[in-house]
Amino acid sequence: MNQVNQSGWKPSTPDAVAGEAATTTGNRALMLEEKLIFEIGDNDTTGVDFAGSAPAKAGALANEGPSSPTLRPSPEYRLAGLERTAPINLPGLSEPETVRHYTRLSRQNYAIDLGLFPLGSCTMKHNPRLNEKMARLPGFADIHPLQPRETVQGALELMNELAFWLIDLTGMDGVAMSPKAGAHGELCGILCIRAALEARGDARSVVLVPESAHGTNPATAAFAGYKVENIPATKGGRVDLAALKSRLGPDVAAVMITNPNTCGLFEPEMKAISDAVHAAGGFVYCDGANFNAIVGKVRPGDLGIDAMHINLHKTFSTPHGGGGPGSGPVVLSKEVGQFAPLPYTARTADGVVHLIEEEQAEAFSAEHFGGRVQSFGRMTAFHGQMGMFTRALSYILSHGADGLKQVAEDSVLNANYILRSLEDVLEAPFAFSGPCMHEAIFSDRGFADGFSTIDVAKALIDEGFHPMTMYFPLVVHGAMLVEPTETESKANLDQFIVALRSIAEKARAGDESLKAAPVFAPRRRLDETLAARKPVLTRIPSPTARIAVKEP
Amino acid sequence: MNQVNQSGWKPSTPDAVAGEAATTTGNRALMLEEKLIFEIGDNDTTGVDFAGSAPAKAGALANEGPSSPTLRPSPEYRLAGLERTAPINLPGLSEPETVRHYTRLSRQNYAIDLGLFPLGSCTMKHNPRLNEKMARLPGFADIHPLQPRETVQGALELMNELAFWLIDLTGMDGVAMSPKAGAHGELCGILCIRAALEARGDARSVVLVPESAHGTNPATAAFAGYKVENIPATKGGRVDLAALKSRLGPDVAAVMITNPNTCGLFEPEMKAISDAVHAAGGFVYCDGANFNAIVGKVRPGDLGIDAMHINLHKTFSTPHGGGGPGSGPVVLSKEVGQFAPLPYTARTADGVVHLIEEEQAEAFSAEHFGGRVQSFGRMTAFHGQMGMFTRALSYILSHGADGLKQVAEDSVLNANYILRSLEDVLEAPFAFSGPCMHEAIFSDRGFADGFSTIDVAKALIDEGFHPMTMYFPLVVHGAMLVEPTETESKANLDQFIVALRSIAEKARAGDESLKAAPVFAPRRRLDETLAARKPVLTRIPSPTARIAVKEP
Amino acid sequence: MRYLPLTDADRADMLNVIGASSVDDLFIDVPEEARLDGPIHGLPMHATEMEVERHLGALARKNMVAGEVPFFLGCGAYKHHIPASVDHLIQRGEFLTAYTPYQPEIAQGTLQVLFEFQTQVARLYGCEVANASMYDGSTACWEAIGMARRITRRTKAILSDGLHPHYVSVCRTMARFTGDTLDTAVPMLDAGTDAERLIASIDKDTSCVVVQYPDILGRIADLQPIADAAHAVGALLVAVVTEPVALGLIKAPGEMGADIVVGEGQSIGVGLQFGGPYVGLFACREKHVRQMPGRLCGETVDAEGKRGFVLTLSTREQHIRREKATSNICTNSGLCALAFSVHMTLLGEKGLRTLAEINHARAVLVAGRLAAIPGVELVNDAFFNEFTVTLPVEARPAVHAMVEKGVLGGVSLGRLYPDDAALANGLVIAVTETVTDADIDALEAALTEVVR
Amino acid sequence: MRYLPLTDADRADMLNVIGASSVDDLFIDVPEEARLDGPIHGLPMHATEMEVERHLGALARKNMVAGEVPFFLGCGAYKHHIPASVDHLIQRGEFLTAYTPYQPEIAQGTLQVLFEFQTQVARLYGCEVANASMYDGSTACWEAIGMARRITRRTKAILSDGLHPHYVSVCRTMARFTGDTLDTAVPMLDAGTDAERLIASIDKDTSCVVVQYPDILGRIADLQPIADAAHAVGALLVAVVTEPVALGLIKAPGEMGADIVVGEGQSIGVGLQFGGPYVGLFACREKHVRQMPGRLCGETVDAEGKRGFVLTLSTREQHIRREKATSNICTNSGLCALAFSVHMTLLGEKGLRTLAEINHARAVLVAGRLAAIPGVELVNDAFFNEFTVTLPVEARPAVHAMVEKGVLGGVSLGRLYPDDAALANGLVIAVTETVTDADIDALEAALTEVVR
Ligand SMILES: Cc1ncc(COP(=O)(O)O)c(C=O)c1O
Ligand SMILES: Cc1ncc(COP(=O)(O)O)c(C=O)c1O
Repeated sequence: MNQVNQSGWKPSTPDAVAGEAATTTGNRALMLEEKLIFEIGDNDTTGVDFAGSAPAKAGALANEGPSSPTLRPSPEYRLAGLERTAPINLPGLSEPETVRHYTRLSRQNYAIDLGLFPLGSCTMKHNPRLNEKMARLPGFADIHPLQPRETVQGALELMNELAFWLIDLTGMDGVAMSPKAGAHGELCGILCIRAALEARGDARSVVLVPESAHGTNPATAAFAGYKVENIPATKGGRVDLAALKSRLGPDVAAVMITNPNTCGLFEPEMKAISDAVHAAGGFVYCDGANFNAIVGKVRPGDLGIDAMHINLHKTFSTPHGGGGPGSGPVVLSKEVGQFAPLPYTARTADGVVHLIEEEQAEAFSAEHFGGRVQSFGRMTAFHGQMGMFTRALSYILSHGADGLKQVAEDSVLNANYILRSLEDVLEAPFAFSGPCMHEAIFSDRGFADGFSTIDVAKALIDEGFHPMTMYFPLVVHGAMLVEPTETESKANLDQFIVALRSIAEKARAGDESLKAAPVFAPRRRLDETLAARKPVLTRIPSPTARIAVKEP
Repeated sequence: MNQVNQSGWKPSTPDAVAGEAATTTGNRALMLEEKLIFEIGDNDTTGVDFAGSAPAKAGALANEGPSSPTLRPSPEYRLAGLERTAPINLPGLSEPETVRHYTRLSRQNYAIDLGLFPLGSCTMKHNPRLNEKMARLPGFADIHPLQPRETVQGALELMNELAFWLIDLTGMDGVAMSPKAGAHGELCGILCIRAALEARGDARSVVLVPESAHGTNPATAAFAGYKVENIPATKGGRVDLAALKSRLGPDVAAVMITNPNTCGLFEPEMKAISDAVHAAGGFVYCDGANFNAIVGKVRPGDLGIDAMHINLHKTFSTPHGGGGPGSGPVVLSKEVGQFAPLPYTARTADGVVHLIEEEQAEAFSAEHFGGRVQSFGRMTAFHGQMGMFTRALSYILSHGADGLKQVAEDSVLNANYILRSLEDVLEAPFAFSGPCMHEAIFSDRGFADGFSTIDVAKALIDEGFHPMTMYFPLVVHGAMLVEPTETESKANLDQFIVALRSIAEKARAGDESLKAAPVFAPRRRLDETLAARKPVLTRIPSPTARIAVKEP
Repeated sequence: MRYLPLTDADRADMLNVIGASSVDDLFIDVPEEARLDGPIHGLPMHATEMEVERHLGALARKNMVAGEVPFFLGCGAYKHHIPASVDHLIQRGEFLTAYTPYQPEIAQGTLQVLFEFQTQVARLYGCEVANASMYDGSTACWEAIGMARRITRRTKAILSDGLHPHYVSVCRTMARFTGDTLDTAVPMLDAGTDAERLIASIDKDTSCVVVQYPDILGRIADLQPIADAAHAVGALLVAVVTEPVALGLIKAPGEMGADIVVGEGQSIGVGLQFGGPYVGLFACREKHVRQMPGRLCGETVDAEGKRGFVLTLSTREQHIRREKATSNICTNSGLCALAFSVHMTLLGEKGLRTLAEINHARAVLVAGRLAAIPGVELVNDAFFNEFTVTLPVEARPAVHAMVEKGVLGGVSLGRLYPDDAALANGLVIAVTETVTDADIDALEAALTEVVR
Repeated sequence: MRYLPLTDADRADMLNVIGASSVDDLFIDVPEEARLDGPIHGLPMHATEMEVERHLGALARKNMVAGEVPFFLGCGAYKHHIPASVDHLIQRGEFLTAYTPYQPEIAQGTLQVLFEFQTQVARLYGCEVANASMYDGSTACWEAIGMARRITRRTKAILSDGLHPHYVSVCRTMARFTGDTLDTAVPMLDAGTDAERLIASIDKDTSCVVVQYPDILGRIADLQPIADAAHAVGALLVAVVTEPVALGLIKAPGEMGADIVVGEGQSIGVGLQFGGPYVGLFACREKHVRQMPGRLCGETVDAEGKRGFVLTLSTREQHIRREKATSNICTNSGLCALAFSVHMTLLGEKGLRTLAEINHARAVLVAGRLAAIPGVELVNDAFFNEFTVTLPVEARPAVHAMVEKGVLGGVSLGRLYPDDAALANGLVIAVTETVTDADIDALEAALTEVVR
C-alpha cells in the first residue's frame, strides 16, 4: 500500500551513470529489457496447437480429443449473424517466446522470495510451497462450482474445516466464507450490521472511522450507503475513547476499529469501546488485517466485536500474487451473523460446524437463529476463494496450535527489535508508549530540509530491500511503517537495520545521493505525474506514441 | 562446452566503476548477493518438521503418518555400535531462508528462459513445460525400478514407444536405452563394437577419431581400452577420406565420426567412409550429438553407421539443468546390437518392437539374433533415465512427423542466417564451402593484436546474451561455434547479430573496453588460474580462508 | 517449526536488545483477562508436510474431478485446456510472492503485465480502456451498475432476464443498501432474448441496461438495438460476458455500442477451482475512465527517459480518496490476471479464433446429438459453446442420475432458479475443446437413459 | 507448431539473406539418395498438449504408484518424502534451462550450488573433497575402481558380496574391457558380512576393496579393519553408500578409513522415477583429487577481488585432456545434485539425524512385527532402514502374490540373483518415514497370508 508521491519529487535526467558502457541491446548482462507483446507478437502467431489444425495425419495418437475438422460446421451456423469479422489485434507468441517474455519480466520484480519485504499493513511473509501444491490437487483445482453436492463433498468439508478453525481462533459465532478480499469482507460485515439494524427498524446513518484507518474502511462504509466521520486519536496513537463516547448516539450505526491498529499498536481499551458502542445501540466492526499479530494470543470475540474480516492473504499467507487474489472471510457474532450472505458457516449448539447454502438456509435459520432466513443475499457468484481456502487450511494445519501462536509472537518480536534498533536515528512517534505489535512506525521528522520518506524508500531499493509502507497511516508525518513478519531471520533483520540506519543518517545529513536513488534498479524513479496527466492505459493498435518515449 | 582460458587473460582490479554508489549490503537493487549456506545456516536449524518432534498433541490430524516417538527404540539398538557421534556439520535453513537462498542464487544464472544461448554443440533450445508436467505424473515419477513388472507396464510401454521412434527416426535395428548421457552412450557403442570384434576373435587396438572431435570421443575410446589416433581434416572442414582410407587396416577397430560434425558441417562422404571402414573389417561409430540438424531429413542407418548415441537432452530437448542429467540411448545395427547392454529394445521381423530385460534376453536372442545371449552386461544399475524418456517422448509426439522435420530445417536455416549475416566481420573458415548445418563457426583471425574469442564472449554477456562455444573445435583458431537452435525467433537473431557485429568491430579495432567485459554481470572475470593452483573445493568447517577473499 | 527462522537463542538476544524479559512483555496492551495461555485450544500441534498432504489429499479424493469424467458444466465457469507453461510462469516467485506494484522501479514486471493485460481485455471487449482486474465477473457486474449511476446520476438499472441469476443476486444485495432500483425478470425457455422487454422498459430514469452475452441459456443476439435505445435517453449499456472465449468468434459488445463491458475471465488461464479465485474483467470508454473502479496501470518515463509503467489515476481509489473513492476494492485478482494474460499471449488472435471455432463446432455437434433424443428439445437458435435443452422430466434429478453413471451432464435450471417451476425441465450444457468423442457418447447414453 | 517461432515470412526473408532458394539448398551436403522426402514416415503429425497428456496419462495410469500403496522396496532406490519447495526450486528456469557453468560470470548460481553440494557430500561421507556429481551410484562405483587403479597402478579389485548385484554387473561390464580383475562373490543369508573373506583376499596386487555400507541385505559393520588391511599393502578402501540417509545415524565411511566413498544420492531430493535420473556422489582424500573423475567447482576471486566460483582442475577432464582424461564423463547430474543440495539444506544436520532416527526406528518396528510371523526369520543383527528376512517359501512369487493384495512388499533376492537358488527365499524390506502404521498392518497381513 502506498500514497501518491507526496514529496513533490519530479524526474530529471541525471548525468548518465559514468563508467556504464552502453550496450546495443539496452540489456545489462542479466538485467534484461523486454518489449511489449504488441511489439514482438502478431495476429498470426500462436503458441497453442489445435487438433485438426495439422495436415491430415499419417498416424494418430490413442485417446484422442476432438475429432477431425471436417465435423466443423461452417462458422455462420447458429451464430445469429454475429461473427466477429474485424481483426481483434491480439498478438500471439510461440511458446518459447512466451516463456521468455514472462520470465524476463518477472526478473524486473522484487518479491518475498528475493528478500525482506517490510511493507507495513501488507504482511508479506513467506508463502509455503506445500500450500501451492495442495491447491493444485485436481480434487480441488478441477471441480466446478455448480457440480452436484454429492460430487464435491471433500471441497465442502474443506471449507467447513477452515471455517471451524477461523471461528475457533477468533471466538466468534460464525463466518461468511465468500468475500473475495479484505475490502469485500469489510463490505460484508458492514452490510450484516446494516441488515441487523434495519431488521430492528433502526435506520442509522453514520459510521465512525479513525483517521488512521486504511482507505478501504471509509470507502466501504460509503459504498454501503453510510456517512463517514472521523474518530480522533490520542497522542499514544490509540482511539480516543472519551472523544468516541461523546460522539456516539442514535445515528451511529457502527464503529470501525482496526486492531492491532495501523500504527502497529494494540487498542488496550477495545472492550470498553465495544461496550460503549453497544450501549449506544451501534455495532463494532473490526478490521482484522493485522490479526497475524495476535492470532493465538487473544480472541476478538472476547473483546465484544460483532464482525471482523480476516485477510487469508495476510495472516494465513496465501500469496499476494502481485496484487491478488486474496480472500476475506468475515467472522460474525450471532446477532449480526443471521443476516450473513451465503454460503455461511456457523457452529450449532452441539458444537458442530455447518456450511449453509441456499438449500440448507431455511432449516438452519430456524434452528440456530430461531427464525426465518434473513441472509441479505449473495456477495459473489460462487463459494468464494476456494483456492485460497486450501492454502490457508494447509497453513493453519502446518503451524498448528503451537506454531500459530509462535507466528504472532515472532512477528511482534521482530517488529520491536527493529523499533528499538532504529529509534535513535529515526523518529518513532509512539515508541515512548511501550512496545509495538507486528509493525514499527517511524516518521520523517529530523530529516534535512527537502528530504522525506520517499528518499529513504528509494535508497532501500538499491540496498536490495523492498521499501516499507510510505506515508501511511496519515496520522504520522511522512510515515514509514515497517512490518518484518515472523518469517525473517535475525540475520536478515540485522542487515536491514544496518542499511536503513545508514540511509537514515544520510537523510538527516541531507546527502544528495539519496535523491538519485534507485540507481541499480531496472528503472530510475518514474514520472507519476506525467502518467496521470496524459493517461496511456492501453497500447493503441498502431503505436502513435502520445508521450515521447525512448524505446528500450 | 568450453576450453580453459587460452587467451592468457589475467585478472586485475580495474578502477571501481565510477558512479556506482556502494551499498552497505553489496546488493545492487535486484542483483542480490548471497552467502554460502555455511555462513547462514547452522547444525541446529531445520526446514523440515517430523512427526513426534512436536510436543504431545492436543488433537491429531486424520490419516496420520509414523506413530509417536515412544515407539522409537534407543538409538543403539541394532546399529552394531556404529552410531555417528561427532558433528557432521551440515547446516540447515528454515524453509523461508531456503527458498530465498536458492531463488537468489538462481538469479545469478543465465538460462534459455532468459534469452539466446547459442552454445555450439550443446543445443540449448526451449524446454517445453508440458514435458516437465508429464515427467511428474506419479505414474512415472513415483515408481520403483525393482517393482514387479506387472505393476510397471505403463512405464515399460513408454520406453518401448520411445525406442520405437528412435529406431524409426534413425533407421537402425535396435536401441540400448540405459546410457545416462552422450558420453555414456559413446562408451556403450564402443563396447558393443569391441564385443562384436572379440566375438569374432578379432582383437583390434586402435580407434580413429578426427581432430575436431568432441573430447568425449577420444576419452571414451581410451576408457574402453583403445589407443586413439587422429584423422586429419580437409580444408573444407570434413574428414579427409583419402587419409582415412590410407590409415585403415587390421588394427583399426572403429572410426568415430561426428555427423553433422563439430564444425557444423555434414560429412557428405559418410557412406563412403562407412564402406571403407567396413571393408577394412572395422566399425563406424557416429557421435549423434548433432542429430538435431538432420532429424527427419536423413537416417544414419542409411549411411552405414553401426552405432550412434542420441543426446535426448539435445535433439529432444530434455532440460540441461545446469549440467545434467542427460540421457544417451544408442541406436545400433543388428551386427553390433546383439552385444548391447540390457535393457535393450529391438524390432523383430514382424515389425514389433520389444523391450528386453534379463528375463526375456534368452528367448529374444535366440529368435532375433539367432543365438544365445551375448549382451556384454549392464551399464547402469537400473533402466536408464526414465524421467528423460518421458520428456523426450512428449517432445517427439508434440512435434510429430511434420514438426520434427521442421526442427531440423529451422535450426539449419537459423544457423545459416547467422553465418551469412556476420561473415563480413567475423572470419568464417568454412563458409566458402557452402552452407552449414545447425551451427555456424567463426575464428578470431582478423582481431587486433591481443584480442581473442574470450573478449568477444565476455562482451556478449554484457549485451544480455550467453556466449557461443569458445575455442572448440580445436581445428579452428579461436573458434566461435554459434548454434542458435530452431526455437529462436528472427527478431532475436537480428538483435544478436547487431550485438555481435558491434563487438566484432571493436575486436578488430582493438577497443580496450572489451577487455573489461563483463561489467554488468554478477561477477567480473574470474581468476581460473588461482582456482586451479590452490584448489578450494569445499568449505572447511571453520572457515580459515586459504585465499584472500572479500566477503560479499 | 519449518517456517519460522528464529531460534531460541535469537529470541533471547532480541528480547535483550529490546529490553523485555519475555515476549509476553510485548503483549502488555492486551488486557490480562483476554490473553490466551498455552497453545491454542482445539487445534492440533504443528504438522509435517506428509501429514498435511495426507489429510488434504483425502479430502480432495472425495470430489469428482472434472478432467476425469465426461464433463458438460458451464453457466459462468468453463473447463478449458490451460497450457502447461501458464502454471509454470505464474509460479515464478517474482510474480507469485510480489505485492501490488506500488514501488514501480522494482515492479516493472508486474506493471508491464498489467499494461498488456489491460490492452488485451480492451481489445477483446472492443473497448478503449480496461482496468487491472476485479474480483470476478459478478462483482464487476455490480461495480458497472454503480459506475453507470455515477456517470448518469440515475439509479434505475434494467437487468436482462438472461443475466446469470447469481450475478443478479449480487446486484440485489448491493442495491438493497445503495438505493438503486433493479428491474429484473426470470428467463423463459425461448429461443429469443428479452431485448424487446428491455427496450420497452428504458426511460429517462434509467442509468443502464445490463445484458449478458452469451446469456445464461447460451443465447446470443445483437446488442446494438438495446444500445441505441439506451443512448437515446442518455442511459448506458452494460454488457456482461461470462465466457470470454466466445469473443474469438462473435462480435465484441464494444462493437455493438456497449458503454461498459464487464465479465468473468476464468475461462482463459485460470481453471475451475470450485468458483474462485477468478478474475473480473472491466472495460469502458476512455471518457469514463475517471469513474472506473479498480487499479489502472499507465505508461510513463523514468528519470532517464526510459519507458516504464506505474499505477495511475489513483485519485479514484480508496487509498487516496477514502470515502469518495469509486469503489472500496484494494486487493484484486493480480495473479489470475497474469494467468489470463499469459494464456491469451499463447493463443494470440489466431489461437483464440481457432479455439472459439472448435468450441462452437463441438457444441453444435452435441446439440444435434442431444436434440435427437426423444423428448429432448433444443431451446436455442443460436449459441456459442453452451445451449439449453428441455427434458421430458425435471432436470435436477436427471443431473443427479447422470452423476450415478459417472457423467457431469450440465447445470439444471432448477439449481439456478429453485423457485421457478417453469424452468425445472431446463438443462444447460456447455461443450468445450476438452470434450472428447467418447465423452459425447457417454453424455448421450446417460441422458437417453435418464429421460426414458 | 507451438514451439517453433519462425513464420513462413521469416523463413522466406532469411533464405533471401542467405541467398538460397529453398531450405533444401542448405542440405545439399546430404547425398540425394539418402535424403528423406515429406513428413517423417510412421510418426503422427504434431499433437496438441491435450492429446499428448491423454496419451501419456493413460500410460502413467497403468503403473502402481509407490505413494498410493503400502510400499517397502529399497535395494538401491528409496522412497522418502521430498518437501514441496525442492521441486519448486529446481523448476526455476535459471536452474532448469542453464548449461554447465562454463561462463562463470553468469553462472554463479549453479556454481555456488555445486560448491555447497560438494561440501555437503564430503561432510556426509566424512571425506575431504567431493566432486560435482556422477550419473548414479553404480557408474560412480566403477569410476572409483578405475581411480584406485590409476592411484595404485594395480588392477585387482576385491568386491564385497554385499555390493549391489547391479553395481557388480556394471563393474564387470567395464572390467571385461579394461583388463581389471574383479574378485566377486554372492552373499549368504547370514547376519555377518564378508569382511573376513575380503581381508583374507587382499594382497600386493590389490588396487582396492569395495564394500557397500549398509550392504545389499541391509547389514552394517565397521569398515576400519578392512581399511587397515588394505592400507597395510598400499591398497585403497572404496566404500559404496546406496542409502545416504543412513549416514545421519551411523558413522561415515570416511571416518572408518575409506579412501574413496561413492554412492547413490537419490534418497535425498530426487525421487524414485523408475531408476533415473539419479545422482552419483563421489568423494575422496584431497591428495587424490587430481585422479578424480568428473567436474569440480572451486572458489576463486573476480577481477574486483570479490569471491566467486569456477569449474576447476579441468585438466583431468575429457574436454581438455581428451584420451588422457580421468573419465569420459561430460554431462553429469546437475539438476539432481541441486535437488539433493536443496533437500539437504532443508534438513540440515538436525533434520537429517531425526529423519535417520525415524527410519531406523520404523524399520526396527517392522522387523520385529515380521519376524513374529511363523516361518519368517530376520537375517540381520544390525541394519539401518532395510533388512532381509527369509520366508518359508520362495520370495519372488510371494512378492507377486502381495501385489495381488495391493502391497509392494519388498525386493526378492530371486529378482536380484536369479541364478542363486540359495537366496531364493530371501526378501529385502525397506522401511522409511513414509510408511504409515496402516501400511505396516497391510504388509504384515499380506505376508502372513502368502507364507501360509
Ligand atoms: C488495515 C487494512 N485494512 C484493509 C485492507 C484491505 O484488504 P484487501 O486488500 O484484502 O481488500 C488492508 C490491505 O491492504 C489493510 O492493510
Ligand atoms: C559433439 C558432442 N559429442 C559428445 C558430447 C557428450 O555428450 P554428453 O555431455 O551428453 O555426455 C557432446 C556434449 O557436450 C557433444 O557436443
